[in-house]
Amino acid sequence: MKKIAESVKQMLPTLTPLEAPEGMTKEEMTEIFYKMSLIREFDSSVKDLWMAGEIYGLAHSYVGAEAIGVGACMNLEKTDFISSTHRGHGHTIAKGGDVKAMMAELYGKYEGSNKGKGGSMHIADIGIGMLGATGIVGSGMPTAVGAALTSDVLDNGSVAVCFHGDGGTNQGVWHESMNLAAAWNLPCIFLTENNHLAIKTKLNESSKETELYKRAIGYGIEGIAIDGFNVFEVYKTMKYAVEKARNGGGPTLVEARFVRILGHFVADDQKYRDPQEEIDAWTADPVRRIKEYLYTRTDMFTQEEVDQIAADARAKVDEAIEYARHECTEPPADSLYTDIYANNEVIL
Amino acid sequence: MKKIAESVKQMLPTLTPLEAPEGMTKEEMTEIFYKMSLIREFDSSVKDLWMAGEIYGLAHSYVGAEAIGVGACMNLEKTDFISSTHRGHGHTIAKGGDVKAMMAELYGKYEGSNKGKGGSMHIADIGIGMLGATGIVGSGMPTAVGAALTSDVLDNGSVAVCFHGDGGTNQGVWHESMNLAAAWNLPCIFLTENNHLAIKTKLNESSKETELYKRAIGYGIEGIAIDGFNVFEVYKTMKYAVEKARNGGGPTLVEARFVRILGHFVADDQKYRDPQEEIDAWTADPVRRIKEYLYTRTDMFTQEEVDQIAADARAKVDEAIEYARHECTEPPADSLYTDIYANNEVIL
Amino acid sequence: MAIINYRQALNDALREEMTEDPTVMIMGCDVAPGGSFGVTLGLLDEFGPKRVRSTPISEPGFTGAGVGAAATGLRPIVEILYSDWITMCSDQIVNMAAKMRYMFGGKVNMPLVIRSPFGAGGGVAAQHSQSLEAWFNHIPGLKVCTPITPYDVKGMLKEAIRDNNPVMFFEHKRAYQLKGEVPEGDYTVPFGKAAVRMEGTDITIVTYSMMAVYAQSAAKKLAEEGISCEVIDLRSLLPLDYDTVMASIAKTGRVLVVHEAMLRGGIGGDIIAEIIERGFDLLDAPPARLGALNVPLPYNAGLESLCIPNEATIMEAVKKALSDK
Amino acid sequence: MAIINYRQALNDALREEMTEDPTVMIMGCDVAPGGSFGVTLGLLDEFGPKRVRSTPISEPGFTGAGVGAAATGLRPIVEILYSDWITMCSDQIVNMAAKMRYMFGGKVNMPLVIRSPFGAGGGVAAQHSQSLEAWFNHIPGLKVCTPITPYDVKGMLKEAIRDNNPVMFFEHKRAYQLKGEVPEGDYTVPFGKAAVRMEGTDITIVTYSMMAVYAQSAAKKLAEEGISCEVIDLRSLLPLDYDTVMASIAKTGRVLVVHEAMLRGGIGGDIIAEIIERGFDLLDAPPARLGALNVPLPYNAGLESLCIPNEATIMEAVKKALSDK
Ligand SMILES: Cc1ncc(C[n+]2csc(CCOP(=O)(O)OP(=O)(O)O)c2C)c(N)n1
Ligand SMILES: Cc1ncc(C[n+]2csc(CCOP(=O)(O)OP(=O)(O)O)c2C)c(N)n1
Ligand SMILES: [Mg+2]
Ligand SMILES: [Mg+2]
Repeated sequence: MKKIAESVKQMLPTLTPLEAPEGMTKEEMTEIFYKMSLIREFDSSVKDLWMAGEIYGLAHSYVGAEAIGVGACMNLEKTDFISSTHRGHGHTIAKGGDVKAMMAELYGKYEGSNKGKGGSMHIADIGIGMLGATGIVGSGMPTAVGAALTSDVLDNGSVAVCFHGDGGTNQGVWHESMNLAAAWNLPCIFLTENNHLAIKTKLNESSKETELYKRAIGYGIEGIAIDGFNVFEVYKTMKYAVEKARNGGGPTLVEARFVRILGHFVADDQKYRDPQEEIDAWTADPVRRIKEYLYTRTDMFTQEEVDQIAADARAKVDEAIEYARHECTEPPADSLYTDIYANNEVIL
Repeated sequence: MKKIAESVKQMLPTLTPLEAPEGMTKEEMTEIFYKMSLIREFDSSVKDLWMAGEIYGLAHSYVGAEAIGVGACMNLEKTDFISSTHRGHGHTIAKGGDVKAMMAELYGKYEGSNKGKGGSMHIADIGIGMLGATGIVGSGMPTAVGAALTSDVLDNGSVAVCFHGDGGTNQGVWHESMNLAAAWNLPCIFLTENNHLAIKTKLNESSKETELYKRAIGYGIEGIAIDGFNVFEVYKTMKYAVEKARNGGGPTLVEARFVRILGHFVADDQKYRDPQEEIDAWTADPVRRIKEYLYTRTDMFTQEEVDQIAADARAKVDEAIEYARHECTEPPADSLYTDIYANNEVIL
Repeated sequence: MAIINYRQALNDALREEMTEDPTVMIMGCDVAPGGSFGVTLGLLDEFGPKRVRSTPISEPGFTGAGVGAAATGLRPIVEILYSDWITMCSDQIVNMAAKMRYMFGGKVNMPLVIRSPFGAGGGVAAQHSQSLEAWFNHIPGLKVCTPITPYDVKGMLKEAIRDNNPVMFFEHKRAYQLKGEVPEGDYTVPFGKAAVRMEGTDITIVTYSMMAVYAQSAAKKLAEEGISCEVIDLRSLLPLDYDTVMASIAKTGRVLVVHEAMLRGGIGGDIIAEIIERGFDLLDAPPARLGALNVPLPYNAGLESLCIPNEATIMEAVKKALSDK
Repeated sequence: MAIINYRQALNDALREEMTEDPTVMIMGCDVAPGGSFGVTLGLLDEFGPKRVRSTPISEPGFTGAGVGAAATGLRPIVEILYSDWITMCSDQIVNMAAKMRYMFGGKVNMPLVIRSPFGAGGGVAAQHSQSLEAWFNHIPGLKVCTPITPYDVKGMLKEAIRDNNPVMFFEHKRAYQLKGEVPEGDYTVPFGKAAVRMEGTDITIVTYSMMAVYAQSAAKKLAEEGISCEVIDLRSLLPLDYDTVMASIAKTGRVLVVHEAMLRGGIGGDIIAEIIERGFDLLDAPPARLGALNVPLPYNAGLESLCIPNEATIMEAVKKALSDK
């Protein structure tokens, strides 16, 4: 296995070795690696396509965070919910989203998941419980609390996961969401994607206490810090938190620590950052970590098999690009006024 | 000394015996007791006057919280700032406000501290660093942070105290204010007046963790819980926190615990509450506690002296009522458009 | 028909809808023990603590929870105790509730009701007196209504609860004691249908909420002076029933728009501009408007009363609008 | 005179004011390294971390800190990165900054500037494209401005910083590269004085911000067709220079109000109602308005472009307003 840079180890004292959960099947591992690869390929392409001018607006990449979205969502049913951030592609894919519809959306096409009306920052798939990306930091947090409230009122057993960044934890609604979910003992898990940056602002510039899981104490709930580059650790921790929530144990705050590898948005050149940081961070690449693990540390996979899974993911994304480019259509002008109100009621 | 009811002791495990700080002078003790009595008399009268229809709008009484406002503000200079809540009379008096101007304000008079434009919920006295009551829970919190920011930028050595209720700690701006002050190491002290109620909602209904001082952990600052019925304890704790802030030590969260004795607002009949709670709470009456302490536990005061101080406070309030009733005038109609903009610029 | 008050009508609407539909729930500060205005009295006992929830003081948080709940199968009703404080949670209303359906390509439902008392009076001063409905009329995706009779408030709250769109439901805080006839049994009052409260021929007064009450008493007095006013209570502002407004103007040739919100930036300007676009030629005189003075509401009772339109100032404005006749 | 761009003009204004007055400071997300639009580049080095502060992502908190700082002796400038998000901190702006002086009987100062990029374009969709200036025009106690030339943006930002009232300072997010002449040395551009950008005789176009740019190009094309437009750039919306507007209408007899904000609830209605009140008799035709469609802004570039007024739709609206001539 490649070695993780010392500087990353210092930044992330939570870094832990990969170790598959006991009894995890080959299928499950395949799904994990496939989805992580799909996110990696999807968002790598999105960056290129944006630079090439095929995709526009603001797009934020989930590259580097794949272990978190996938490790978390592997524990969720289709009837469970997640709320998202400005970085929603990875969450959508992890929750089972269709990359063709997603790519079509980024191309602004009518066949897109949002009919071309949302784009990257609002990518959504309500049918599978993905409650939508939002471009306003914090705004999606109470959405998850609301989904958990629905579960509580209807007693339908579903749980909600609130994805958010470290920067997002400074929003007032984060506090209100945490407190509300705790006070009402709702089945809501708060998952902080702590990449130690909010655009150009470092975590320790915006928060005196950078061990964010400690904030859980103030709400009387459990807080856990984990290695966000380690998909199995995310999986295990979230399995615990999800089961707890499903069994009436209320919310948990999980702080998944990692390092932002790429820029804040797809065209960010990160000039404000020490270039070595990015180079070092790649050594902890979560996709490479799981990939190498599968064929070196389990006896379930050959290297060829693993390469094939990665290739399948790549092919899937290529197919999605082809689809978006050539098989989809521009939204008709008269779709402008639909979807504002239910049943396409139009109020001029 | 009268005995404090067992039920109150159970509600308030922080209840501590009164003990004057070493070296506190008779003048200081006199000021403490006088100001506490002034608040008590002022707000007792406000209730009566409201019921009699002389004062209107919404008014909230500080009765029962006197030890907190006075114990805190005794540590402040005129150049220090406080931000307030909907319960601002006590804060204003504690900071040195003029009860005549205050009473005139409640009567809506032009001679009032706010020219009759603010009333109880907006009572203010910027000249002595009282940054105004606000009727919106939470809205005044960042005001204190801003005052501390001014101190930091101008390096003028002043500190700011942010008064707020237990209910108020669930507002998003509370979290943002705490985090901001901590991240920027501002000279701002957060003082939670924890009376365990927010209108009719009990603290444990709106927060799972009711030990509110623990929330400080999440911001990397010190949190301290104290007996809010004990003026000396408030004084000593705030002295520590104020000195720390003035010396560059940043914010502290002080949770002063007590029990709301009267209703939420002056006409609240508290039918939703066990009447015994109010009766029991009176046994811990902070004004009586300090009063009895002064003539039984120090050898500085005779009972007559103490009674005289209380009588002076009463007389001062009576004078204020007379003033408001008979010596003040209604605001002229043309004052309607003044004070909207600086220099009485009018934009129609 | 029973005579009940506005508060009771609201309470009945909530009770009936909660009885009919187990996905309806309500939350807000102190709503479990009945709410600060008593609108939710008794609901806790009947429907239990899961569906009748007092919230922490966290307006953005619980409004946002309402958004999330509405997106996932509930029909939440969120109470914001004074409409001035909607400023705290307007991100959730404007950027989430109103836009989610559109941003997500029509694939989410948003049956959310925001109930909020508005209007001035009683010396509660600048932070407890505002009427900010114009803000929300500016936001596509929302519906906005302001019913003022017990009949309307009951029927329209039911309509709002059953609507699959986010509805801003503004109750007038001085109206809770207003009495009126309310039929037994289920009925709804649709959005976008104004009520002609009084028929007249000289001028059309377009108004809503408490000003509709004042406009009627002004109109009665004006009738004694021989001036015949048609009083239109809009009831819902978004959608707004321009058909009824224009039909009336076709008859009267003159119009006065009255609202309690401050004049500048109130919806009066918008309504006048729309009237002009739809029927400039119908007008025999410049369309006029009356609103609150552009002043933060003062505490002093005398000053306060100068700010808000009342029977007398409405009569004056009508006469001015007719002065060239 | 030097030719500089809008961004540089803003940067210069900040630098000059911070140099002159040690109580001026600026804060907002990422402003220390220069801000997302580069407006604050270089200020950190020059004025240090106490006066140039990147904030946590806490819009209500840091806006409120601005309020408190303004009340206690600073002249803070708060940046809200996209004006759509002012919905998060509007309580602090509307209920605190705007009302404090009045509620406190005139005894507090509020020299606070809220800088916020607004306007649509570039596929940033429904939560990054709104123009909500009408909300703030509704609130007494605030000033609201929308300068669009480098000259104006520099002079007006200086004016805003020196003003003792809270000022909503809306920058157009597609204007940062716009170039124009800016003199050396100190100058300010006052609030409440509109600029007549082009003189004309057939119709008055009242507009502001980016639409003032489009209106001028539309007017140039219309001139080729023999239609003479007077283009008024309001620059400040509160106060609003009705003297200049009415003087122009006295000459042209017709008016078209154009804004990028959505039509319903935009300030167009308000302006038209005010024009009618001030000079109905000056009008030879119904006053007209043009704004964005009442739609949450879609991502798709084609749909997006249908929503916002542009040169072509302005020309069309002018012709329609002149159609009876
Ligand atoms: C309310 C709000 N303020 C500011 C922004 C601008 N912004 C977009 S993403 C971002 C950083 C978010 O940081 P974090 O939550 O840590 O997520 P990350 O980008 O690191 O994944 C900021 C400040 C925003 N979108 N919304
Ligand atoms: C934003 C907002 N929400 C709700 C209210 C209504 N309200 C006024 S005081 C109050 C309770 C405040 O409780 P707490 O902060 O504990 O202060 P206390 O009254 O107990 O002193 C509430 C809910 C308000 N004024 N502002
Ligand atoms: Mg981050
Ligand atoms: Mg309390």
